Amino acid sequence: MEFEEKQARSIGELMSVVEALIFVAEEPISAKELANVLAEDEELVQSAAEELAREYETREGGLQLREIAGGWQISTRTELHEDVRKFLKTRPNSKLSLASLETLAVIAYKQPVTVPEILEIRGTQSTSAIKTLLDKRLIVAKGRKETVGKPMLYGTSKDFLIQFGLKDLTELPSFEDFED
Amino acid sequence: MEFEEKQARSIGELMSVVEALIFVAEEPISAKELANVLAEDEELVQSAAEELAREYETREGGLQLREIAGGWQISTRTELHEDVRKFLKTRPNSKLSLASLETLAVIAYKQPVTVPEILEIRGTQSTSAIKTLLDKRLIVAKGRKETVGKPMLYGTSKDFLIQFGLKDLTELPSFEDFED
Amino acid sequence: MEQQPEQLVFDFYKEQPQIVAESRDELKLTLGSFAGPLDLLLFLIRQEQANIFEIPIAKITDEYLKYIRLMEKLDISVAGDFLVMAATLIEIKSKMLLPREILEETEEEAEDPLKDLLSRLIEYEKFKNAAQMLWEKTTVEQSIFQRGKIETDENNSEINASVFDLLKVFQKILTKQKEEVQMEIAREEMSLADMLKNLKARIFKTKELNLGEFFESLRTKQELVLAFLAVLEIVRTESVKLLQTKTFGDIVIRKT
Repeated sequence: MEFEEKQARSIGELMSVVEALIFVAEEPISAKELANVLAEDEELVQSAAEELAREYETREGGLQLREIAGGWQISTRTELHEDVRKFLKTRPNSKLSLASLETLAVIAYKQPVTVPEILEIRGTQSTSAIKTLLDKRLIVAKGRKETVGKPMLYGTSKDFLIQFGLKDLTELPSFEDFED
Repeated sequence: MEFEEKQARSIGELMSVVEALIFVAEEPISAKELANVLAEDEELVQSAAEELAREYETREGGLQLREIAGGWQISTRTELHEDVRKFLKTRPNSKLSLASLETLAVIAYKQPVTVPEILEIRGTQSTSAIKTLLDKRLIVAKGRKETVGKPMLYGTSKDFLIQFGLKDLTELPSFEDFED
Repeated sequence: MEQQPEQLVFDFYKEQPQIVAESRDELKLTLGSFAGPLDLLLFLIRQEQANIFEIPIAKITDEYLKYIRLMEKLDISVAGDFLVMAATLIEIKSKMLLPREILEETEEEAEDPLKDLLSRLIEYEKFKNAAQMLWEKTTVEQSIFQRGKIETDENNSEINASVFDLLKVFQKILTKQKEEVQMEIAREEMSLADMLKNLKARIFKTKELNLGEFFESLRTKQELVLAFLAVLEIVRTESVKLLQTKTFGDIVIRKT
């Protein structure tokens, strides 16, 4: 680590910055790591974190600060888990994978389109992506194509329009919208 | 929503659970959403959040609670940005070019607005700036205008409010104030 | 000028365009990036410290043209918009040189291009100030950080895609497809014998083959025709059976 002029932080300032770093960290963060970043003494940082944890305890708010797996972490208080779980259930759980997004794009721009045609365009199987899109009601079957094997035709659904904020399909952006 | 027996929560209990849910939510969450999950009165929830925000203010810790893009969110305090940035190893980066900022300003104040209208105001092509703004999800399409060529209409997004720290569009300073 | 890549670090105040003469012998200037012709014009007016309503139009026009020529000389491609503005300025300037009486006679009811330009400039400057306000706001916001990921974040996000993601993804697929088609043309075409060998190998490996799936796995019309012929051939010559368990159900080819 590069040498750095130590600004003397008061214990209050140290507690604040320690709290901020624990908050933004993706994983429990140890006093050692914190001390490194802040160019402060490890023991001092550890006692700042401990003092902060006591403060959280006394406050009895919605959060707790705990030392876990050798690092400090902020999480919701155990007693509130029921409400937290209930809240999480209300959050839509529908992130699209790249495969699904690609398949959806092909269907949106080429509809009505069959599975072999999607395969032809994407160059890979799209079966599970199509299943996902059907499950999420973003696409619907639109009859069968009059060719060998009478494959199913797919197009986008009304839910698709709603989810992507479109009034109708003519509102889909086209390449021309971006040509200079 | 299903009927639910209301447990009478004290204001302190309400503040705790509101804090926990704001923490868990990935995006700013409105008093209305919180009230729905908790089966509490929306105004009561809003005032609990406001009281909580005051508490954060008084505490002067590492975090702040703000109302942004129509919802509540916990984040680090501005003053601590140097240490946080050092820890996250991020730079204040990917800011917008002058052209993109100008285009964004036109869209923010004239929305919904078309590319030709933006050209007229800026006196220059804005296509690449618009692409950048779409990539960064700062603007969204808002349908097409019923004129020749049916050009796409653009407006600012929720991400715009978040990235520019606005509660809603009315928080933008009045356009007439920009006269020198 | 519009096509310049986004700068990673950008300071609204420091990065304002500057036109500076650098050496005595050679006229060498550094040009910042003007956001457009109005931006350049505004810069020149401000440099003159002129009130927008009392622009020394002849002087400003000369300056403007000087910079355009300079940009060309430095091989900076001058966008069409800058040239359009140059034409407008020249038009205004030449009109100002005409005696007033002639002007009044010929253009009594016509639009006044100078007045037009001024109102556009005034409007544009407001947006430029608004852009600065946005820059300041986002600078403050960049000092604020959200919490790190927590366990419950997984599986809990809304559809994180816009219609433009769809367009972008689709554009990428089309580009990729074009490249693949070109490669495929280079490749040798499949013969009936190859297809027959391929089909036999698959049936004998798994004892049973769903024909629908087999056809779906084919990439071109040509292959589809070959596959169809191969199936007819194999039913005639080998000990296999075609089975269909229900009407319109999948057809399965099975080794007997």
